[in-house]
Amino acid sequence: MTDSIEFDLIICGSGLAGLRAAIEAAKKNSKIKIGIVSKVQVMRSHSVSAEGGTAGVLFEDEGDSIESHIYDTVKGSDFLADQDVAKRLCDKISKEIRQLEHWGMPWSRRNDGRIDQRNFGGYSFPRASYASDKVGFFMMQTLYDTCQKFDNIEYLNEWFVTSIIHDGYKFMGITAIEISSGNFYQIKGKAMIIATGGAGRLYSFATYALSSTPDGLDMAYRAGMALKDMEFVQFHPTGILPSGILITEGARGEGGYLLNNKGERFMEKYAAGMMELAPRDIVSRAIMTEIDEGNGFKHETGVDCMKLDLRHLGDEKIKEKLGGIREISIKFSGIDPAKEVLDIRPVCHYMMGGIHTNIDGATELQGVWAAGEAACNGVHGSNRLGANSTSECIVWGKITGSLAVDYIEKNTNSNLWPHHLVTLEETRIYDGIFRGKGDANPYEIRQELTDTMNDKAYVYRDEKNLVEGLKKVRQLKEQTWKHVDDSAKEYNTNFTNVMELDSMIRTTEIILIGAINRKESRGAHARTDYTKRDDTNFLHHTLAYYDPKEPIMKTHPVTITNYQPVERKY
Amino acid sequence: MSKMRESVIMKIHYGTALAAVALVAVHILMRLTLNFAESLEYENVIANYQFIPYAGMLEIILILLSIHGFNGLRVILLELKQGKVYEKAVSYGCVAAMVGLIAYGSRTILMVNMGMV
Amino acid sequence: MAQVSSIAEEQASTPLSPSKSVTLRIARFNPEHDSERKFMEFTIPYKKWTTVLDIILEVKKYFDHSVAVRYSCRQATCGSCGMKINGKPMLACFTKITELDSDVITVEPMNNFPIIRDLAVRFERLFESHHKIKPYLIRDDSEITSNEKEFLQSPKEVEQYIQFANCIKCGLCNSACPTMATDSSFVGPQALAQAYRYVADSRDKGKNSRLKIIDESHGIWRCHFAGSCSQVCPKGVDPAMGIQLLRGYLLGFRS
Amino acid sequence: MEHRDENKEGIGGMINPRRYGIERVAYLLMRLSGLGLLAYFIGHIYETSLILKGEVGWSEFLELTQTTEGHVLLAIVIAMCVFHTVNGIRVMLGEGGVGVGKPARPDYPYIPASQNVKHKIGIYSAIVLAAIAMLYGLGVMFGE
Ligand SMILES: Cc1cc2nc3c(=O)[nH]c(=O)nc-3n(C[C@H](O)[C@H](O)[C@H](O)COP(=O)(O)OP(=O)(O)OC[C@H]3O[C@@H](n4cnc5c(N)ncnc54)[C@H](O)[C@@H]3O)c2cc1C
Ligand code: HEM
Ligand code: SF4
Ligand code: F3S
Ligand code: FES
Repeated sequence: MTDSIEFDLIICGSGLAGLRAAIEAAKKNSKIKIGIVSKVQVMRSHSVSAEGGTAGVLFEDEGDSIESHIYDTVKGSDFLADQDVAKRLCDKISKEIRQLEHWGMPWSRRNDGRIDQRNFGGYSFPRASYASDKVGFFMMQTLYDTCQKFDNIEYLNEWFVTSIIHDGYKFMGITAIEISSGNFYQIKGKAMIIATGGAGRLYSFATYALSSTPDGLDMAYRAGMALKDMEFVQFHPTGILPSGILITEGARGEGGYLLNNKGERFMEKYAAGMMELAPRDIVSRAIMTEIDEGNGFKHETGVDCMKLDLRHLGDEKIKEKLGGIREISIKFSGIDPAKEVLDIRPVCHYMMGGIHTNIDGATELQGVWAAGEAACNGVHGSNRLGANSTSECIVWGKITGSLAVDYIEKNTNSNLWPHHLVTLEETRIYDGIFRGKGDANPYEIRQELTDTMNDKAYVYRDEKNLVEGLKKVRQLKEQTWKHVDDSAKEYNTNFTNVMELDSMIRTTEIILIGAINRKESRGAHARTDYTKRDDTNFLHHTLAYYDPKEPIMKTHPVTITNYQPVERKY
Repeated sequence: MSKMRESVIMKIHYGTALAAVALVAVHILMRLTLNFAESLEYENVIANYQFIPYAGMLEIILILLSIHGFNGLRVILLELKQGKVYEKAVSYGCVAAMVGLIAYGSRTILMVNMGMV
Repeated sequence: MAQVSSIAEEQASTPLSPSKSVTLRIARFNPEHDSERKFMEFTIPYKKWTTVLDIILEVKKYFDHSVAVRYSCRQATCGSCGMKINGKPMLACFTKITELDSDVITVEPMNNFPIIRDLAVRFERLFESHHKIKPYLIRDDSEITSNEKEFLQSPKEVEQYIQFANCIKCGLCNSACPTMATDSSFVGPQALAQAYRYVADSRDKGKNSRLKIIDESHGIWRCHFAGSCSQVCPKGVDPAMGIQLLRGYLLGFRS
Repeated sequence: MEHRDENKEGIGGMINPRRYGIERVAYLLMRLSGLGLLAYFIGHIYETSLILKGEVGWSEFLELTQTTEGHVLLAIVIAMCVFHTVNGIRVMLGEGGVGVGKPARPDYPYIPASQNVKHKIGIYSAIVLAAIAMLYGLGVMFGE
């Protein structure tokens, strides 16, 4: 018999979204048992890497307005955002930023003691609250520490969730492996919040933590939920070479320049109004266009790049507001940004797509919510504005935490536990993967897969490359990589790595098919063979449903309330 | 002692150390006022002991350093190994040794002082 | 298109420029099966930016999939990859081969943490100690009401605690501390520094309750200002400073 | 709870003075000198009690201490005493939060303010003073 554990609320993922949800649920009802299940230890989640800021209107008395935040978000999304959802984000986040402050968040302050805000790309007002350039780290710390106030939260650190168990229409539980012991468990629960974050490690050049793989997306997908808008992958303009670690947009928010090999601030050609602070899709495209036109540089690794100049900000300002990236660039690239320019290049940074949810974060399966980067409630459309993601995690973490408690209070789990599904899952992972056989090295397959994504589905895309990419992915899929050479049970990350690869292959297929189908250029999805946005044929979300052979693709309407799509100029 | 707050114990530890600095200085200087060997001659030593303020000082040094030294030992032992029984034993053991040493030293001071040699 | 040159952040198999090699010795030990620790040796090429984590993962990918090691962010913010590198606790992702100045790199699990397997260790005790010192603002009005503004705090006041808030819970300090080497009950520099982080926050009102928690026989007094914690801390937290300032309250030097 | 091997570094790790700079040497010397002084102190209380045996007993004991070994031992005690006292005052100040630096935004490369020159000077002067006192003591004892 499989070992069994029971919670009322299961939160999968311990990033910003998961922790915020846990706090809300624990606060709302101290009687329910909450389990945070995460494949990394709580404070190791990818969210700690977020650097630049959290967007929210704090200075209405000084001219900012929520209306403006909503419009910037919608315009930034290239009008694919659901506008009611964007409104919800902008309405709720200001209070949340102050709530974090009340819990101990060390926001950077103005001299008058109020929370300071900085410029960020695509906003018409300096609207990103920040804490030096470690905003995600400090937010995570604040949430983790606040979680310590509650006795009804339990942490299953380093538990790898493998599947969602349901009876066809209602959530019942999950299956998971405790990595330290290697034991397989069924965890029963009344409700679940999926907060498994983004999957940027589908690309070999990415700002993401090495643990950011699409396991969460894939488990929802396999359980019958749709993945939405997966073709929209954000490339951040400034990933530092050679590591791909992020140089925050805050660096440009504080006044940094982008330079080409003629020494020009080339953004003038592409977005004269906002220059370096145009939204990320536009800046990344501009960089790649410049490189294609021969205006780029070659990094010593042989890779094309562009330069980011922060020297004029001065040593003191860099230390005060950009201490983290100063550390990163000195350590990993040997460059002090106060003295030299940095080599940067667009880098995989965010997935606009995710598990299809409604405005409340509810998925199509009763009892399951999704929040944070794993979810796609439509708030970011085809291009997320910087600093809007941590905001999203907080807002929907709170909303889903609260709704899940309401649901738990009203519902009792009376249905019979579907043992056969657990057995099926056990067979899938132990017979299909753990005890599998083959010659292909799964790590080499992963490398090839992520290199393929880098090559074929980067900033600029076209039919030929995307189709080739898909072909390659399917070739890789057929190879015999489904085996685990490490036979021990304890801390077997070889096992989890192969399971990650399994979900990566399925997810890349969805991204590529979505990208092939979307014959237009919108936001982060820029096609050289269809360079214009096409609102007549493509003003809709993409949905992908699971089928063992190939994803079933559907579309979903965009909610438009106040703002009709217009041409996007910055 | 095991029921005392750790901060109280450690304040005593520091306090005894500070007080001892001054008194030990006097004690050693006394050895050096005469020449060193002379100061240790039997008559001189006896005379010292029978000089009440000096004997009093010796007694105080004895108490201070016993407290300080055995508490120091207790600290080291507590850090070396843990466990309820062991820690109790260390605490009471150190108090006992401390009391023992003070008693033994006081006996010398008292008897010499009262001329019982 | 010029953009196709892929970048081998997850390490390409063909190096672009001729590079030097280093011998990596990895401690292997699975307490459930093995009776003693063994070392495995690998020779790995490296470049000037290659980190110790890079070469360990290189081994995991191409030579021996079963190496057990914890990692995530690879940029020194998640605190996963603490281990003993050439005898001292360090973050593998924050230590470049070139900095070590040695042809042989020996990696072992951090001391003072129970070993799960190979380089991966258990953190339960560190998390529990952190929990114990009440690491959150203590005051009655910390839940916000509808239109309330933030608690004001000047940049100077932020400076009083921000350095301690940089702790990534990597545990290197606990691994270096001499008291931790023998005392399984000591709260440890990580938690003590966090106690100070909250005490020093102008918004906090929980000083007395926190001081009470750490004032016990395996509390703050078991720190002897050896300073090793601060020397190994990768984030400039300087726990030794925080601990002594905190003790200043208990000794009456500060109020 | 089941017993788990904590992989503690143990006494060897605690006393190893080679890895973490002079501060760790001071830590070790402080412990050793404390224990040494305690041992001497106990011995000292015992030896002085011999005076109760009258002049003969006292002189026998005095003769014992007048040997070379006795002198060297005493010299070491002097050194321990001076080091322990001077370093003890430094440690007491440090542990009360004096001279350990001010909290400030850390800038990479991080240099811990608590490991500062003031304390290093304190440690070195404790060692130097201990050495001087020891030499002086040896001079006095062997000089006769
Ligand atoms: C370098 C970088 C900088 C960024 N900077 C900013 C910024 O300045 N402002 C901003 O707004 N946004 C920023 N973002 C985006 C933002 O950080 C992320 O979108 C956000 O942190 C995602 O949080 P999350 O809670 O959704 O998920 P994550 O923090 O990614 O957490 C995912 C969690 O899911 C768990 N998990 C995953 N799979 C499994 C499984 N199979 N079983 C169990 N658990 C699992 C993981 O362990 C982890 O705990 C940045 C992103 C990057 C990459
Ligand atoms: C007279 C001057 C003295 C001063 C200023 C002094 C000061 C100190 C201080 C501050 C400590 C604490 C160290 C720490 O926290 O790490 C200490 C520890 C100790 N002292 Fe003393 N002391 C003195 C004399 C003595 C004497 C004479 C003895 C022996 C009887 C002694 C025995 C010890 C012991 C055993 C320790 C514990 C060692 C440790 O924990 O490191 N001390 N002393
Ligand atoms: S104080 Fe420094 S060494 Fe200790 S856990 Fe925190 S970051 Fe790591
Ligand atoms: S190393 Fe340990 S002894 Fe104190 S100063 Fe740091 S906690
Ligand atoms: S991998 Fe995150 S700190 Fe090293």
